[in-house]
Amino acid sequence: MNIENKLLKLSSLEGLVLKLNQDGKQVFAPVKKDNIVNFAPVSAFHEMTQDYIVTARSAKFVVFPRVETILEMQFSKDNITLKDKDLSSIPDAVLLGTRPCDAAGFKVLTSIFEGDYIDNIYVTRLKKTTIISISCNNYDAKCFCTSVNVHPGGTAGSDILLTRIDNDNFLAEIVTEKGKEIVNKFDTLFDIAPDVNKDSLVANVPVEFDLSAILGKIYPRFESDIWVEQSLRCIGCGTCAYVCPTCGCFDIQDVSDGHNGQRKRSWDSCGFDLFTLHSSGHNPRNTQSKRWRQRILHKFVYVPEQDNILGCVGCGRCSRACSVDMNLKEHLINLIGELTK
Amino acid sequence: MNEQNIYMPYLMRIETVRDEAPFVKTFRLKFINEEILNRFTFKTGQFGEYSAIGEGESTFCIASSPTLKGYIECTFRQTGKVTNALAMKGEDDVIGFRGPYGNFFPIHEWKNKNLLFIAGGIALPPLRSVIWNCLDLRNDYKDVTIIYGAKTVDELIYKHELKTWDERSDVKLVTTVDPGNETPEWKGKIGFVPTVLDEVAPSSENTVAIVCGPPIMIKYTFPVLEKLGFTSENIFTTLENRMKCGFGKCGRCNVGKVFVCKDGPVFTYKQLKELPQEY
Amino acid sequence: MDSIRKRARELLEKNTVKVVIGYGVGSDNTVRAIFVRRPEGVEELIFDETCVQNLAVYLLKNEIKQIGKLCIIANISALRTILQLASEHQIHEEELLCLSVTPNGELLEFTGFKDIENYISSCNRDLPDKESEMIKKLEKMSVDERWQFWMNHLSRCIKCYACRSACPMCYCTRCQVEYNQPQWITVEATLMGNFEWQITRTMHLAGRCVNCGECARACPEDIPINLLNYKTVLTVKEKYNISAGTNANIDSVMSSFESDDKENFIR
Amino acid sequence: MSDFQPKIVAFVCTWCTYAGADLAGTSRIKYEPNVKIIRFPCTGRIDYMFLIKAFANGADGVIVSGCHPNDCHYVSGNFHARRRWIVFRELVDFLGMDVNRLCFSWVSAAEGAQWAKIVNSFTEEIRQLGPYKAYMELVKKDKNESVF
Amino acid sequence: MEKPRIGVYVCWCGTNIAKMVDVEAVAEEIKNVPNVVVSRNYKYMCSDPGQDMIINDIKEFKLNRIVVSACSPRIHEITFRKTLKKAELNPYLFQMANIREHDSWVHTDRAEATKKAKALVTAAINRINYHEPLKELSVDINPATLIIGGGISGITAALEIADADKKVYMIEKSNKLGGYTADIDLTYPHLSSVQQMLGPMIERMKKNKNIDLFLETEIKEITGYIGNFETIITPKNDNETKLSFGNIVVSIGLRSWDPSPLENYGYGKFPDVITSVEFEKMLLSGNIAKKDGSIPKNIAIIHCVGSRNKNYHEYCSRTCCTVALKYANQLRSAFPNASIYELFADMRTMSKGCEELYTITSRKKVVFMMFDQENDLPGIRKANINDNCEMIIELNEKRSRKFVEVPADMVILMVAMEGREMVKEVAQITGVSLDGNKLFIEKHPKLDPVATTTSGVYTVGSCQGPKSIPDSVSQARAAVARILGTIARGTAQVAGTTAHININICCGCQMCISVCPYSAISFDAEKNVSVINEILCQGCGTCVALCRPNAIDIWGCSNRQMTAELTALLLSD
Amino acid sequence: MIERVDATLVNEIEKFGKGGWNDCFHCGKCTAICPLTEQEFLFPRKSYNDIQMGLKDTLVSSFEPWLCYYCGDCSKKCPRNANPGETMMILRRYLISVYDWTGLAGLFYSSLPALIFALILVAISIIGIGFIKQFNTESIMDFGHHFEKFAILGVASLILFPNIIRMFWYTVIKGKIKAPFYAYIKGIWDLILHMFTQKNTLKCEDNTFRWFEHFIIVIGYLLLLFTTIFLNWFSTENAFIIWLGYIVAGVIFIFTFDFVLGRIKKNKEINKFSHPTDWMFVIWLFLLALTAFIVRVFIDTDLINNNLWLYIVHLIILAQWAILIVPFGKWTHFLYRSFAIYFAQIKKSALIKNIAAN
Repeated sequence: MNIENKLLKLSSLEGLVLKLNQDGKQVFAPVKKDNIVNFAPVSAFHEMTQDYIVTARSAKFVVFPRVETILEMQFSKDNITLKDKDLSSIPDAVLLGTRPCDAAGFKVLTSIFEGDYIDNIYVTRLKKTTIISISCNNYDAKCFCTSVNVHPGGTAGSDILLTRIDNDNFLAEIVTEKGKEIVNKFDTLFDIAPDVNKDSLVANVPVEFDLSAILGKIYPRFESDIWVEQSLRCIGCGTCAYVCPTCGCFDIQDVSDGHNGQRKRSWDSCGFDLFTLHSSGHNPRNTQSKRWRQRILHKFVYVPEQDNILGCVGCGRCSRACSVDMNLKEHLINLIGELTK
Repeated sequence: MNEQNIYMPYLMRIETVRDEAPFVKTFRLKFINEEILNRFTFKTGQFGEYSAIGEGESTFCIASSPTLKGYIECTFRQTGKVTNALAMKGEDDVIGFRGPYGNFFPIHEWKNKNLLFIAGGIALPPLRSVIWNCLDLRNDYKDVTIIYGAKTVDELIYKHELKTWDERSDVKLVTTVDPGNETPEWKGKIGFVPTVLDEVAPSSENTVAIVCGPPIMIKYTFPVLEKLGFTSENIFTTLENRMKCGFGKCGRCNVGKVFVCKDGPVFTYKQLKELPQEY
Repeated sequence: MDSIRKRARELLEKNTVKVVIGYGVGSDNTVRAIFVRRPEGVEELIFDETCVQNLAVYLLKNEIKQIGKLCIIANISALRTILQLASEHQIHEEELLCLSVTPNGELLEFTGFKDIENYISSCNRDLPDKESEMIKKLEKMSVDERWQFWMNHLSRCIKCYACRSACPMCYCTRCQVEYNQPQWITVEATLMGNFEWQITRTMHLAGRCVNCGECARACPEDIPINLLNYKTVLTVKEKYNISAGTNANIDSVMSSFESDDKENFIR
Repeated sequence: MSDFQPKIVAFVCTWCTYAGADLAGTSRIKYEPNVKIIRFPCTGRIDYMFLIKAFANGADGVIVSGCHPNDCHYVSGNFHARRRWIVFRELVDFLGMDVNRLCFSWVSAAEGAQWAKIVNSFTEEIRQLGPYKAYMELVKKDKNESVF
Repeated sequence: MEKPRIGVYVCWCGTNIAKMVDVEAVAEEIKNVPNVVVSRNYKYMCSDPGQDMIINDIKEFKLNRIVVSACSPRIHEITFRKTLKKAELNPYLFQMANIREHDSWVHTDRAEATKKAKALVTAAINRINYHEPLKELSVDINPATLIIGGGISGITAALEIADADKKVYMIEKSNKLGGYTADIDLTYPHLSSVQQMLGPMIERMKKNKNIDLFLETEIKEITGYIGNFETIITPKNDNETKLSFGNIVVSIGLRSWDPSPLENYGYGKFPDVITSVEFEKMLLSGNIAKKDGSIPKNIAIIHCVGSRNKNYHEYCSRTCCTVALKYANQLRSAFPNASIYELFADMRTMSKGCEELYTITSRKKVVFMMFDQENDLPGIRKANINDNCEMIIELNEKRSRKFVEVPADMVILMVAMEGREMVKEVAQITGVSLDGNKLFIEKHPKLDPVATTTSGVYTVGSCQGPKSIPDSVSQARAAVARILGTIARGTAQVAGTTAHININICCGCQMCISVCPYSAISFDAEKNVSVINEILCQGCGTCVALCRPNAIDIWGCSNRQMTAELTALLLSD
Repeated sequence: MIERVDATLVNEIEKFGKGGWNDCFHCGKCTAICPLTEQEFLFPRKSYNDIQMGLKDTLVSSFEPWLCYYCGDCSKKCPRNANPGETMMILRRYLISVYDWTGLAGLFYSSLPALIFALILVAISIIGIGFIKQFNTESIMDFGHHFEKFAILGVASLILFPNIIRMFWYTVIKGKIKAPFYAYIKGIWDLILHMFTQKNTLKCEDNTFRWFEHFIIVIGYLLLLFTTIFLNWFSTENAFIIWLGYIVAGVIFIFTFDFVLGRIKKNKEINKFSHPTDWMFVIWLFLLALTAFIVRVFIDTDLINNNLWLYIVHLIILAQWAILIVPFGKWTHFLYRSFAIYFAQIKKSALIKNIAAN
């Protein structure tokens, strides 16, 4: 559909959050708590913070929770009954305040969870979630979205994209039918859009590197020493994957008390050495450098080749969360240096 | 495939349990749901996710031939939580199964060729499926040679079938155990599989080699085969990486660009050569 | 700073060590660990009061160990870690060389664990004031308040295990959270799983924690998990008068005992 | 509250407390049926994880009991256990768990009456404290994790 | 691992259990627990028909796990394990639920007791799912035996083994054989000469070719395990010798306690306050006299000096009362007109002929007086000139509640027996535990009093607890019977319930090594992992709980089993 | 002053009979079953303790031996056959010798020859007196009558009274009994009651008949004394008195005969151990009654003049009785026991007072 522009007043956002909540949708918005900004359920707009570049953790948990029961089981002495996930129990949600990079991240996740085998749980969750992003008017040193073809005012992945025009007004771009539904439902809150130059309203995130210098060029350097060099500092925790908006790797575990049980899917990280450990004890990715390589290659080689979409949206969360300063942007620039040698 | 939930296993009832070797068992499984039972097909080389429900899922190949209808078989070794839980199951117990997943051996392409199967240890099950499949279509193929080795005599699996193959005149079976582990009654070869292969291998002429075994065996077998004149596209193997989902989502079984679960597990040596050493 | 660079250069030039693990300037003017393998790289080395990371965490990393003999620029936490690791037979005297700088800028070079022990015995090993106060504050709370406090914090835990990875004492080949027969610790990052994980982490570090605070620093969710470790540090100090990382040759607190260990709760 | 029947599990060593409980039996000393014993070779064997798992599985109280100091069948198991208990108890207290629900004791093979006394008094104490709701909530939240 | 097929047997124990537990209801409900194939109840499971029922069911229903819900496993676990063995089932595939001692006998509400029984049985069933067949290790036995300590028990053991034509190495710390026995004049209760008895034994010891005697020798370390011990000794004036042996007899005895700390008795202060050991030597020399050479007219014997005393030794030294009676007898023969006083706390004259000795002695005008060992010990002071004696013992006589003075010229203190100075070292070397009294702990106080928790090591004689000569000798012979038995079999079985290490997980921190009281864990430097010697391991599991990555687990009490039991216990509640 | 233990005291006590004190190991059974033992007077065990430890002062100040009536239950039940009943008897003998200022009691108890010698001496003296009186029936009988009076008076005043005083000294004074004066007055009734009825014997089990026998003998004995001395039985013509004398003498001699028979048969615990003096007491009493009876028969048949020897025999027995047995022999039990009960009563009130005061 064609993108439709509307005007949304800041004051209307208060009403919008209230109405969305009344409508039975759970609204998630960035909330500042203990000095960290993260998405959390809000019942009123003022609970949402305005002071953030991006949230610490990505918004992916709304469609890809860190733990998700995928089916349930019941045991009797001689029988086992499996109970399918009740998709209708998945609540409607609204993500308010995602950044364009976050929204773009959902595209990557979707490319993983769809494909030949469609993960209905993810798909349903995403279908039931309306993403109302807000364009960036600021950025920090860890941001590099523009370098990976994501724009601080990009609409990809969002249902509605808000861009701040001035203190009181947002430009609302209605990107999808889902967004349209919201607008139709609460049309009193939206006004006719003024004619503005959106590009001048969003942050001018500098392009730090040439993506084309990377794309299609890393794989031949699979055995390069650079992976060891870059990852020496890495301590192998899973933080980067857990905060990343595009990381979709997961683990499946059963939990049972002998009478009832659940099969649960939970986040996993390719940074852990157990991730690929065979039961025989053999481990194809037995060192941190191999795991680091996997991470980079997954984002910049495998996902692009398989799903025709770049696996990184340049939000810089991994670099911010890393306790040992594994700065992805810096590493990519460094990698380009190596590739062009 | 279940349209609703790709993670939902079929329930299967264990028909028989057979002890193959210490800690190795074979289950014969039958779908409880008649409809699925009738509908279910697979090709040799494919695998599935077997679940000890309440404990978790584990990945093994389907070890029986697709020519056998009404049931599938799987063979596994007790190593972890799930396999231990499976080992505690017995006849009439219910387990879960998802699958079949992955690609398969192109046995129709091997028509009128000699077949050389090389397996080591617990890696015989995937080849067993192919072997029986090919033996059921025996007339399509020429010489069939099976080289199978294990660390010890005790650890050789499918002992009963090894005997059957040994007794068949249209199959040449060579079994071997690691030096020093032979028993006084042992009549087979003594030595590592690549070495024995070097000794007994048939001509590479018009021959397809199908290799399956632990990474170390594979590593030493490929050069021997190449030395014997096998071209890399005539060498097949099946890989096994750690998997959780079975369909390319959980993100751990990839070898470079390819997912073992979706693009594998069957690869030719030629394909493998193009892949990084991540298996 | 210069003295460190100079000595590091010497060591690398003479091939006495293969790599110097030290501090360098990271992104956004932060400090990060760097690994200097060529003499000319020493210019990147820095050392000042902002260098708080416990670099000893890298001592047991295989890919670093493989490089060859190590030299580590160690702050007090790292020195204590080295002693504690030595007492647990994880590192050996001949495998590494330690450099450090005293608060008044004097270069220290430790060739043996004994040297480190001597130096450490004269150093302040107390907990940071902020944390000490927080512990006191928590202790004054009612049980329910404490419970609420921790549940609030732990509800955020995403089980990324950054605390584990950042901790130089968490070197186990296989962590207990990955032990699944039985499943000791609930896998997923839910309240109970997080609670169990933190108990386990703290119990396993009891008597071994050198209060470097890396765990809390690494936590992407800013959970003050170091307080748990500090609490056990205090307990161990109070009950057994032992502080970890002061002696390279003693049995760990939890693997030793005194027949008159004081307690007053056992009926 | 007085109707509340607490679930209490006791981790005991086989040489002292288990035998002591046996003696209580042979002496026909009556006590409350709430406490159920799990036998370990030694208190040194009792991993703190068992205590946590007991609460996770719905215990309202936990008793850990073994040989008096110096009486360990295995020389020093109880001393090691004691060190562990001291730290563990301080830690879970700091985490806001109710340490009154943890009872550590020494009961020798000759102290049948002492065992009965501990069971009765601890059961009564737990009865006064009521069900361990705080931990139960933790478990419940775990079972029905939030939809997101 | 196979599918568990569990047979559950709920015992009535006559009315012992059935009165308080609805046994039939328990057995019925248990049928619903997964993997339970057979669930029965029966009057007496431990009876022959009961056991036969299990055996038949194992055969008929192909059971591979058995749960018996009855009395304490401390009573019948062994019985039923043997039953399983008879049915050719691994005896470790068995678990007992104690619904008698821990249930029916201690509860009064039948409904509650039944509920508890169900929980206990369910827990046992859930646990047994994870039982594994355990192997009892078999080790070859070196027929030589090492005996530490050449007292009467050591000598007896040595001669007995040597007479069976097996090699004996006898290590004695002092320069002579006989230990304390060699210093004794007459035995009680029959007052026969010790020297006539001991002399020929020592002669035989010296002459016997099977016995290698090492006097003035101490042992520093013993390595190995049952059947295969080794040590290196350095005898005086001799070269280092390496000894290999299969069994160890520890017979280091006890030493007499120095009563100086009990100042009220003035030992060391008054010349004629002497210990029983000193007096025995006096008897042996045939000259009973005061230090000044004169004959004592008033002789007091004080019992329980340092024995049965909370501050020193809480245990009873067992022989001293009778020895004191013997002294009174010998004194009466020596001095028909002397006044003899025995001050005792409790007169304990067990054993054959000893009570009779007490009667006989009391007829010999020996004055018996009782003191309060707990609160009010007698005290000795110097007498005045007109007292007509050397010392006055002030005594609060317990029976008459009278404060009296006892005149004395000589006071004999019946001192306690305590562990020798090197007992801790010996305990450590041999891997045997000591109790709080520094006495060696036996494997089972009733059923296995000479064996220890370390297989192949036996403690005999006083070092296991104060003993008379006949008791020491019986113990020595009992131990020898056991040793010769193992030698004759040629192999020994070691219990299967040991710890084991997953070397893939072990991180080499070596903490387990420092907690193991049996030195059963060693470090494999090459693989950087700890290794457990299953023969030395006694299965206490302290290392298991300590191991952070859970690399160590223990057969028979694994984390899996215990968690299964715990979960079921709580969930079925 | 702290009491000194003395291992030699038993040698002293042993002279009064072989008691089983060495065998006693203080199980306390005797005390537990004794019907007469009380909180304040735990015998026989307490006495055993005193003997064994040689606590002479305690022993001579104790009343316990006198409170025992020798029912023999304790001896029957004693697990060590230490014979407590007899020991109490021995102690009574020992105490008599302690109370006796002449020392003769001790001598006679401990030396049978001395006793026989004394008996012979008395017999010779009587024969001698007969000789002096030229065997004149009248004067000898007259002498006999007066002798009786003076002997009783003499023995009572010179020996028995001082000995009671000595008993008081040892027990009350040295025993440090401080009782209020009214206790002494109050106790007198008990003194008389117990002296004549020995009613405590009834507390012993199955002892009613023995008490009855004993009571009859005491009454008979006192009546005989009364009839012979004050009613001058041998010299009266009053038929009532004569018949009273006959009956009394007959009763005594029948009952004493039963006693002697009992000692010969030894069928009761009390009879198992008989000291010579025990024999003497019953035999002499028996003979006393028998000879008195016969003498009166001879008087009534006027044969006495021709058979004066008979009276002399009676007189010899009477003299031996009065001079030896009454002051130094078992007769004294009658007196000491009554006083012991009297003093014990006083001691009890003293204790009660003490307790109240504290």
